[in-house]
Amino acid sequence: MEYSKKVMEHFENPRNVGEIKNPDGVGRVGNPACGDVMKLYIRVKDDRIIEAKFKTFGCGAAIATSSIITEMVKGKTLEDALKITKKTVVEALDGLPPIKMHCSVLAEDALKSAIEDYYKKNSQ
Amino acid sequence: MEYSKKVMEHFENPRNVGEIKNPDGVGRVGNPACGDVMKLYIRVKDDRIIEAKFKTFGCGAAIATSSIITEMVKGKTLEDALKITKKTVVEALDGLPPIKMHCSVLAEDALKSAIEDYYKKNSQ
Amino acid sequence: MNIYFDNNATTKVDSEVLEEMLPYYSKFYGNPSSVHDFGRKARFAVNKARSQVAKLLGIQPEELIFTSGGTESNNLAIKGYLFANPKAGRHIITSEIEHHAVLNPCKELKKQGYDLTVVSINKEGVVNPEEIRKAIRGDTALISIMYANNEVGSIQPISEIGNIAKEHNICFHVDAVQAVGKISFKTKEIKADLLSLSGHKINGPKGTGVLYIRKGIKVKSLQQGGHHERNIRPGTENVPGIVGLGKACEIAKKTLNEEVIYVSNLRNKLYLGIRERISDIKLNGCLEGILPNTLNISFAYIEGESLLLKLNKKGINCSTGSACTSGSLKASHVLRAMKVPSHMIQGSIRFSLGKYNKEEEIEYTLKILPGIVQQLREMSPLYEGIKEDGI
Amino acid sequence: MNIYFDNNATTKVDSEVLEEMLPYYSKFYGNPSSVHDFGRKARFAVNKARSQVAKLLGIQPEELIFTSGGTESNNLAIKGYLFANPKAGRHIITSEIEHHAVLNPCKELKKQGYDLTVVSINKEGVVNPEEIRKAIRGDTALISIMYANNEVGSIQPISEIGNIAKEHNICFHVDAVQAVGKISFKTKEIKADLLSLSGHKINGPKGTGVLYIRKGIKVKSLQQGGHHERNIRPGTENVPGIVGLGKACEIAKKTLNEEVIYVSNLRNKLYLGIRERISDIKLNGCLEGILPNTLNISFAYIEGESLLLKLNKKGINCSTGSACTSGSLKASHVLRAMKVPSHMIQGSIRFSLGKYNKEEEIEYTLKILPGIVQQLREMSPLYEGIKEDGI
Ligand SMILES: Cc1ncc(COP(=O)(O)O)c(C=O)c1O
Ligand SMILES: Cc1ncc(COP(=O)(O)O)c(C=O)c1O
Repeated sequence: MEYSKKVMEHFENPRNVGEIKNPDGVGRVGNPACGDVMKLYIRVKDDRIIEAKFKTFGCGAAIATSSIITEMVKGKTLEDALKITKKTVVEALDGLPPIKMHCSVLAEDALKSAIEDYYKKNSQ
Repeated sequence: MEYSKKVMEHFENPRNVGEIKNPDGVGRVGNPACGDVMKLYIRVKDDRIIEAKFKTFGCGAAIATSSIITEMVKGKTLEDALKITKKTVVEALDGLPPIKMHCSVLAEDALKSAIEDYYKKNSQ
Repeated sequence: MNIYFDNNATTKVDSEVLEEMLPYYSKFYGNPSSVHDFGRKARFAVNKARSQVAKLLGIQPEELIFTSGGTESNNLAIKGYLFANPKAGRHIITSEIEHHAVLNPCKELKKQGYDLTVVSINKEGVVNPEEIRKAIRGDTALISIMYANNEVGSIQPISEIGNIAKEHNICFHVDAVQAVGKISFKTKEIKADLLSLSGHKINGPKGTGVLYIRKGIKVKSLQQGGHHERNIRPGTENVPGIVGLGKACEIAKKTLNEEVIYVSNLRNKLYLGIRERISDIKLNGCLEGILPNTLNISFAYIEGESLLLKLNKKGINCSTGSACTSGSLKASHVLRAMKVPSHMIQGSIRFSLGKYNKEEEIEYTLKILPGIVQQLREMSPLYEGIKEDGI
Repeated sequence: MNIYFDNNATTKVDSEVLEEMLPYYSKFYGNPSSVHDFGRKARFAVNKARSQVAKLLGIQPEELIFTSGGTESNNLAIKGYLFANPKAGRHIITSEIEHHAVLNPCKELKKQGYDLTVVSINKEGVVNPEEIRKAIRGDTALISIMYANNEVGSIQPISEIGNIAKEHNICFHVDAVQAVGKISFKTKEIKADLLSLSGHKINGPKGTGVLYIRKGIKVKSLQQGGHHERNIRPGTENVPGIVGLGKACEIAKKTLNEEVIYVSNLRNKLYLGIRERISDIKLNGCLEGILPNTLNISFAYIEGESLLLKLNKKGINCSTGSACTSGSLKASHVLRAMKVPSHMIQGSIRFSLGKYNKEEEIEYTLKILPGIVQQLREMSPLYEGIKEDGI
């Protein structure tokens, strides 16, 4: 099992760590028993994600995917952000070791769940 | 499998190699297929072995037992010579490796067979 | 700094050991089965190593077989004994916290129709001998219990279990891979019939191991070939490896007592230092009942692999019981058996020390570790939750 | 003089090989399963070795498993394949002159209910592929034939046998322990599905081996434990050993061609010299069909062990097919299968040369040998008989 340089770089210098006070959407996925919990916060303006932050309990891959997805979504419309899949996340990180692939699902799920949360709040 | 110093000494400098012309007794035992053939010649005077010689096809232990038994019998009465057993031969050599024990039987058998040959000739 | 705290995984080969091995690669390189000088020298070397191992274990030199490592020794012990003694029965007793090199052969035998009882352990990672006694049946053929656990270091009541096995006339196998060189024992006193040892865990070479087979106990070879090792373990002997293993045993016997004191002092300093500096930690196992070199600690709210990677970046090399570092995606079966809560299993780190560790390395670690833990906790949604909930 | 002519028994470790191994004992001593730096370095080293071996054999790196030697590789190939493929059939074909590390696993399987056909060989120690074809049945699961014989060096028609196996869709195992590094071949071209290699026969370290497993072929592990070597061969990897084996393969690939020429020149010189100087000898095998380094000669009227001991005293180290040197008291099964007369089997000596032998060593041997043979013959009652009978 080897992490790519890109993964290690994001793991060591994770972007956008933290929380957004009164966020427009929050997604929380995972389970400590499985070793991964990710919380993703977004701020949305004009259907566009203008800020994303995360907190993650998890392995190197979990932290790196969290970090990169917050970078990837920033500035994207919600529609475009929903097009981000685990595949694009993994590619952006120059790949993940096979046994770590499931971590990329977490990032995708956290993003979807945050956007869903935003829609839910805004449809009220 | 290790040979004692005594075995190696007899193997390297075997005593009494050769044949006796017109011997008083000859014993030939063993079988080339099994890896050992021993021929033992004796000259007898007044019921006493005054000379013994051998020729052996065989391993280190076979040659060493041949050599030492020719030394052991020299000067012995036939009666005393018949008391030499594989056990005494092995002891005289400071032991043999377990898988080589059968070689000592050969020496005992060759001696017995030579003495038998002497008795046979002299009972005619 | 490049600090090695993973001595339960494997150890550095002692320089005296390596020195002893070297001539057997390029000078006395003969095959011990050969009659000539090269063969004789190799044969002598193997026999010398046999005595060195025997002395450490307190056994006769004829009572041991050289193998390729702990895994082979365990397989040979368990399967070799059962296959050689079909009348002894078809029931095996072992414990939850055995190494996979014991558990998996047992599971394989189960598939082949053997019965298996896996006794549970307590929260400190220790088998209760009475549980073993209760598990014994009329057809129990073998009890296999490790001397000390590799992950948490818990030492098992081996003599008591040995006595129970003896009472019932059941063969007793001890996986002593982690105990040899770390605690002093005599194989005969613990009543082991079979005992496994691995070279690379005692500053000896990888690819070497030993199986002690008590005189009178029959074991069937698992591989067939030439006449090596009394037909129980055929294959050209790994002469340099065996020579190194012998030397490692000799050194272990000589220095065991002082090393235990040295290493346990370092280990205690590390533990007390961590406890002082970092909150919400848990020692897995109980300090009085674990190997002198082992420290398995769970750090709440964070995950082991990230902690390990960050420590590694600072030159501190240790290992984890986290699911995320193993190939299996399953967290440590040992910590689960000890009923450590799952998030704490995920946050567990094993420091396993050795004779080459230095006091400065402990001090450095105590300086670095708290910051890293804090950094990861700040990033953790669990920690935040805890803080918010005021727990 | 201390001359080593026993390279089919084992070889000296190449100094470049040893140099490559050393750092993995005392510097990069980590366990390849560990996540940290020490582990990573060990993992990289194992992977590098995997490519080096793969290049020599002409296979993919994922198609090989590291083992503890030729014996383990053969056992794993034969039993591992049959156990993993119970539907493939229960009939095995092998030959009379296989190494015990093939014959004995086959015999063990026979005891377990498998059927075994052991095809005979000709007087030159060569299997007739048509015999193999004839032996094939509907339930033949495996054909196991060695590439070259260790005692006489006879090279087998492996490609032809491989084609026959392929035609019938039967798995083909090749014990290439004596062929690797001595003859050039590509594993894919000979149609091997499984192929065994042993490190210590190619100037690599003892205790190392390889099993090539063609992609698509299933093999069941014979020992259980951790997740090493794709679960087929658990146990902590012997990193220095594997590194050395890799390097030995790299060197073998690079120097094979020139070495073959060098070694076979020496070998031929030795053979012609012996033939010129000593009467009543017999080459076992045929010079055109044996390994370039091997010379198995029977000296009539004398017994091999005594010849060997006398040669040894003069610093010449070789081996014999005589019953008297083996633990078994049975003379070489290979020479018997070749129908060499028993007294000639007793008088057989194997000279197996290697890259470190020198021309002077051949000359010295040619000077020494005739006198010793004569001395032993003078002592032999068989020689006398021959002389008397005027034969
Ligand atoms: C307790 C225990 N048993 C067995 C083994 C297996 O030993 P090896 O890796 O030498 O095969 C290990 C280590 O891996 C161990 O810690
Ligand atoms: C043809 C052949 N196969 C297998 C083996 C066994 O190899 P190892 O001694 O490495 O187990 C040998 C050598 O001993 C051999 O010559």
